[in-house]
Amino acid sequence: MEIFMMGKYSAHVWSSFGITAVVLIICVLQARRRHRIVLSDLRVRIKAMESEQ
Amino acid sequence: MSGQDRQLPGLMEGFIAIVRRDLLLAWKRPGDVLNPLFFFAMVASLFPLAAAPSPEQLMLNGPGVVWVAALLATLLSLNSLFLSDFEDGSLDQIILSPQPLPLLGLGKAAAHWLLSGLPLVLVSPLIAVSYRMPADIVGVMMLTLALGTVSLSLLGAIGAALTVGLNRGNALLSLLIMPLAMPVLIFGARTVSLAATGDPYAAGIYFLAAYCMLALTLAPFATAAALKISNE
Amino acid sequence: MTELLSGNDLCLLRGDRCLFQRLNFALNCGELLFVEGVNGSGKTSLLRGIAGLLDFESGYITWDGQKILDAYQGFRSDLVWLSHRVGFKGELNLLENLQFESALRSCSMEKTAAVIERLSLAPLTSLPFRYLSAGQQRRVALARMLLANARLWIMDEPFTYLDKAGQALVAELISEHLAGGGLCVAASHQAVDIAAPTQRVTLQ
Amino acid sequence: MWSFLHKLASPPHFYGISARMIPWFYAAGLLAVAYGSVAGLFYAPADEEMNDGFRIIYVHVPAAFISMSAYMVMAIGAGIGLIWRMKLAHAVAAGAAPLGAWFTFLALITGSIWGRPMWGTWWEWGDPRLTSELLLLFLYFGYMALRAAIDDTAKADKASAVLALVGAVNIPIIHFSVEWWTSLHQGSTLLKSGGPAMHPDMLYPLLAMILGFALLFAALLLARVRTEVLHRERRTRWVRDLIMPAGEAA
Repeated sequence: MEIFMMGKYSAHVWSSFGITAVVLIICVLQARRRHRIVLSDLRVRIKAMESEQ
Repeated sequence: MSGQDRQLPGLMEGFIAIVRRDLLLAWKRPGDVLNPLFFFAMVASLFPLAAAPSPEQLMLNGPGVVWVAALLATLLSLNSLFLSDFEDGSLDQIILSPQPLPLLGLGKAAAHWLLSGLPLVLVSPLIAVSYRMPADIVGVMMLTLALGTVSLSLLGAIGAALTVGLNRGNALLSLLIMPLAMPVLIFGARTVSLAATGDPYAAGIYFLAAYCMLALTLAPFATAAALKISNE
Repeated sequence: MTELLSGNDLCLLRGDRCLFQRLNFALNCGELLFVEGVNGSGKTSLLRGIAGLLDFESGYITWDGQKILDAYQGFRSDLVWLSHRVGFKGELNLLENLQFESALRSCSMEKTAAVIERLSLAPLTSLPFRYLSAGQQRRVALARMLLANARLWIMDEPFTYLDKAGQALVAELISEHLAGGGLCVAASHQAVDIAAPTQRVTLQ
Repeated sequence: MWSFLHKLASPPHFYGISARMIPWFYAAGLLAVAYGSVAGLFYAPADEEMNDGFRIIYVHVPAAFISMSAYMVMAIGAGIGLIWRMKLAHAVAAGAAPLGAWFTFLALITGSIWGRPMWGTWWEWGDPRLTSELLLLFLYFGYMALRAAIDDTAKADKASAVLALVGAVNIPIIHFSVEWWTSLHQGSTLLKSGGPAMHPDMLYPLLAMILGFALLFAALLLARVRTEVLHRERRTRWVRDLIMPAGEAA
């Protein structure tokens, strides 16, 4: 286990890496979610346009 | 009605006309000029009342407070720079005139400086005296404020042009322009406090002058582009 | 003989709606382009596009054979624009406003007295502009058109706020302008007859 | 090569091509980050001053690098969009902004964690890099606020493009003025940020991490740009066919 102990700054090192991972994951999820929202809005809009004609 | 023989007005004619018109408008409605000045004086007097600093603290922090107050007062008066022209349709006429739009944008920024920047510089000695600043420091402060407010007017004109058509523009204008105005604020305030502690401060003045020249050459083109986009 | 003003398959969108597409027109000296359609059908947007205030989704406008985006300076010196908003400052009086106009574009200021007389604005010259009635303000905008030596008049709803006499005056001014070799692009939801070769564009 | 770029520039092709490129970017990025992290955390020699604490630079420096290059991507996209009126370029600028903001935020957090042991506080105005990162974050917020304030997409693109270009001109100036300011304040607390003076074993993981971050940024950017393109092309036929394949007609 000793290898994981980063000396007295282990909290700092692991928190930084942890925050980085969290931010990257948030970016990925955010991009996916936004894409899904735009797709569903488009589907609704095109259906509305289709039924209108 | 042949189109060729007519004589187009010169460039300076257009520039002077727009500055003269804005000064005339401000003359007829003095509120627009005085409000930022009162705001500047009030913000500058808030600090001593709120922080109740000792005399040296006041003298040391004075320049920073005066500069922040000047920046806020300028931002306050920038919101309505193009607003009245946008609402009564003169912006259409200005954009569709043969005069180059960047030059007219520069004219508007120059008029704004004359109406808000210059008065700030003239009023600032009163604030400096109330902060017990020695006379030579007041001179340095007025010089940095003069150069700084020109850059702020030019940068602010871009922000005003970008946000003129938006109904929630005023907070947005400050959010856009403040990061861009940071170098001017940093150099302005630091130069005065350097002068206050007797260190050499020429570098800051040179930088402010250089930034002023950069803004003078580039900002009008950005203002013109922003005006065309907002006025679509 | 190339035409002076032409629009080539113009297309414009507003939000999700397509206002018009593949719209063409060609205008020559002495001709009137009349754009009609109900309110909100995109008349104003088309006129703003022709004047160059607005970018079309696709298509382009040419003046004197050149795209207006390339020869912008020359085009604007031949153009004068009248829109819903009159474009004068409320605090300034008539003369101060027209003085400012003459610094923006080439105006024959010596004709000022005659124009003011013709548009019956004589008593109003010293009043601040905002004290004038809507009809009078429209007449001052017409004064700008008459004073500017511009071959192309672009007028959005020229007949609003005007009484019968005012509307007749506008029609007369347009015909005179066209007779003198000028061009005019006018948009209105009211039908109007002007004695001049007219092309019509109808927008839904 | 030119035909590929030309094809990439047309939205429908871009939409298809980018879908295939994104997984590769993700894979390569994760690989590089994995190597960089493992090598950086466990195999790189400890730093004399902060011994293991310095390993935070393997996250802080790449994040700061991406935050700056994201703004450059935004400014280039804005410039191309304004000059050649290309919707795709505006879409790239629109996609890059939030990502840049996230990476700037990341650089700020890791920077303050890294500086904590040395300064005793979480924030040190004297440090030039952290202060200019903070101003960069404000620039991003300003850009995104302007974009959000304008409803019409085309108008928002052009207006924010002007702001991005003005911002890009100002970034070096902001950086210089903060450097000048902090050199007056006190020059001693400069965080040693690596560079050639570093021991090779320290340097390679850092380069790998920067490459990894860049690849991940590219993947995330492409994903966002695809959404922006889809939104901007919502009226076109190819989007309609994409959304509603013939069989599923309304």
